[in-house]
Amino acid sequence: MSAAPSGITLATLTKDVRLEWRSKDAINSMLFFALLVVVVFSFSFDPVAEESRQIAGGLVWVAFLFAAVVALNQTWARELRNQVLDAYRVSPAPANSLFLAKAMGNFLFVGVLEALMTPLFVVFYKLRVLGPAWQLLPVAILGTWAIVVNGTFFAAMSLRTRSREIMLPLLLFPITIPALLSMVEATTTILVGDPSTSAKFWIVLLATYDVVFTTGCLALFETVLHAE
Amino acid sequence: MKKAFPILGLLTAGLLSYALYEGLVVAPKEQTMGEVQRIFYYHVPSAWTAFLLFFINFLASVQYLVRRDPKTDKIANWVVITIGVLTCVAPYAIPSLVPAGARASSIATTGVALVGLYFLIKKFFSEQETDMLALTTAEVGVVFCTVVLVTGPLWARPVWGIWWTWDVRLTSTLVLWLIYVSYLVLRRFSSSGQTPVLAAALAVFGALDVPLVYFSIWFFRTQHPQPVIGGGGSIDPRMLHVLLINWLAFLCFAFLVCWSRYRLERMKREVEETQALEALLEPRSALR
Amino acid sequence: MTYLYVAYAATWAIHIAYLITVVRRYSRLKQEVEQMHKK
Amino acid sequence: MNDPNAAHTEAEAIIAVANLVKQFGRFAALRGVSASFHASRMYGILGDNGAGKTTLLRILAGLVPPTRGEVTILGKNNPREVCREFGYMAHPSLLYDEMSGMENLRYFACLYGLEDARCADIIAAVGLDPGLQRPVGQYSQGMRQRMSLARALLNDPKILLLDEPFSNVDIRSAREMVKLLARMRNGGKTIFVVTHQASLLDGTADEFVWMDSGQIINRTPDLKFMETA
Repeated sequence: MSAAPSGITLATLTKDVRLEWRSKDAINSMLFFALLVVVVFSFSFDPVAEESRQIAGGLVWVAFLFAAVVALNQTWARELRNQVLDAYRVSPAPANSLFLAKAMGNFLFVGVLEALMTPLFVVFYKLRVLGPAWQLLPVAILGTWAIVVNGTFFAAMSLRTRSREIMLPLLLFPITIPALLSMVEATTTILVGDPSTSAKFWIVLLATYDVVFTTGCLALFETVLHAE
Repeated sequence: MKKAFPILGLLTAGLLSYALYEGLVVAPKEQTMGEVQRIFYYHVPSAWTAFLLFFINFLASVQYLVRRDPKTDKIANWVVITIGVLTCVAPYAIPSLVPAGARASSIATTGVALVGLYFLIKKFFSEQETDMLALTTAEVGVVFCTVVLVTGPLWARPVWGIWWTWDVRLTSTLVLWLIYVSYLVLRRFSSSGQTPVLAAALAVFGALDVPLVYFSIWFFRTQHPQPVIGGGGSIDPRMLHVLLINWLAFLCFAFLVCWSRYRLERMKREVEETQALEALLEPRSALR
Repeated sequence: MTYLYVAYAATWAIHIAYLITVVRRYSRLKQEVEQMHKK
Repeated sequence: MNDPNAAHTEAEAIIAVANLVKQFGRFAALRGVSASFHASRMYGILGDNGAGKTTLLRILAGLVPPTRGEVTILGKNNPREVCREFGYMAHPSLLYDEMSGMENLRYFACLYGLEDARCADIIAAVGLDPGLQRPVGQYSQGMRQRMSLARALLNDPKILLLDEPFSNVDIRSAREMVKLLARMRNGGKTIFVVTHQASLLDGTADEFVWMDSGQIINRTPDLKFMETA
């Protein structure tokens, strides 16, 4: 009888978070990278307040996407260093527990990055939300999960390819286009606050995207993990 | 069997030239757009052929993943049958489900086509061959998709003065093209022996993504209306007739290209197989 | 008007280019098979 | 959990491999290996680099699918189904460098659903101090090998697959590890040791399996074969 899968997921997650907290090198470099992305974006786009509200949605999410990709590339770094993945693969622990733990770990990690980047964006672009601000929360959560769940899956997939770092964005970006479009459009609609349009459709689409791809990942991760 | 290929080749060439003649001369001139509207007879058939090829790729990839284990294979059979039955029954039982343009019968036929195609592939292709079929249809599909993405702007430019419009169909084709190019890139870069499994998983993901791409861009368009390629609504029956001829011609052409690419792939794998066997037999003196 | 012919020509240019790559891969494979038979 | 192999008498082979072939592209790592192995035996697997020792071990552990051939372990033909009974040790330590030995084992114990007390006993059994707080990354190579061995022994597996467990370990600790493995073998475990230091196992291992360029060329009870090779 192996431990309950959720127990394993929790143990793996706490292990990852503890290691992340202990070494902190990855998180610091990532935070600095996120800051750089925001500043570079702010230099290249410096619109008047009204215009910035139109394009801020796109800027914010593209910046988050790039920061997330760099973080996702590190997902399996620790497992590869001493081939610890083999120890996990030999054990009776289910593959999906590992996947969920890694995805949630990434979700927290990217969430922290976003939490840092958002205030900077608000400051640099003098943003004020005109529409229903509370809707931004579901958009952020569903959107980040959409990037992270596929990112973790494709990071595991690109372990088996030659040029690993470039492979992940190549696989991730085309598949994430509908989610990215939904996030950007929802955020822009909320920022602009035009009463005639509502972000509800986009939030529903994001939710469907998350459900479809989370099930897809859980169904196929075992095959990809053991595809040596 | 060997001589069937050149005969089919000639037939297809004849059909293609006939279709070209129909498209350029016989078909009536469109009032508003004039001659340039004839690009329609290459643009739309290429798109339909590309979607069909990607659909076959999806079915072949699902089969490759499913047939590895007899249990999941049986489950998949039943799932496909239920989907087929549903698409036949649902539009008649719940008329509201049928979207505006489509008729209930067309949904039913696609349902039957899905089930038929799935079991056709299952019968004719062994497990390893489905992987080859998936690669072939993906590659030829990308070629047809490139054609669509080239003829699209060439059509939009004279009619609306812009090279690219974020039209629902054109943009979906672009995203589809990106997904399947990343599929081909994964196949080339993957160094592990399990490349087919990874590629099949990505193909399934890509196919799951298609409806989401379509709906997201469709809603995006309703908020920012833009000119629509090929115009919606009904078209002149004579034009439809020419369109179908062209599509038939392109289907035959696609079939031939797929067939030759498939033979190339099979030959490549046979060569690799024999080289592997040779490596198996002669002792490895190199390492002494 | 020329866009029409450019579009048709482009279509066939793409198809023929792809067919050429297929044929080239095919001949390279043929040579490899010959070498193997000779060995 | 009924123990499927309780009925296995000592005579019956618990691992059987039939014309196993593994090819990485054109490189043939295994060229048709057929063998059977019995319970509570220690097998020394010897051979040059590239003889296919590691590949054979990874196939037995279920980490690598064979290109052709059959693997039957404890009555099942898919190693994944009996992975609870495996202990696997490889060249790399398979441990997290930033965590201490105890933390590593506690995490792996959770994967197998074992309590923490087990970890302390195992660490003591391999002759290390359970209370050591230093991260594994700062261990000496010998200590890291012992901790990796502890991880492999954690779930009290029936089958131990050890890939070069003594590499750059000092003689004294290597001998101790051999004694520990001997005790485990007498306790009923089947142990495979891939090594280049065959002399360490002389007199302890029941059988030596000689491999060369992907095939088993000989199986001898002792190291006599070495002189003639």
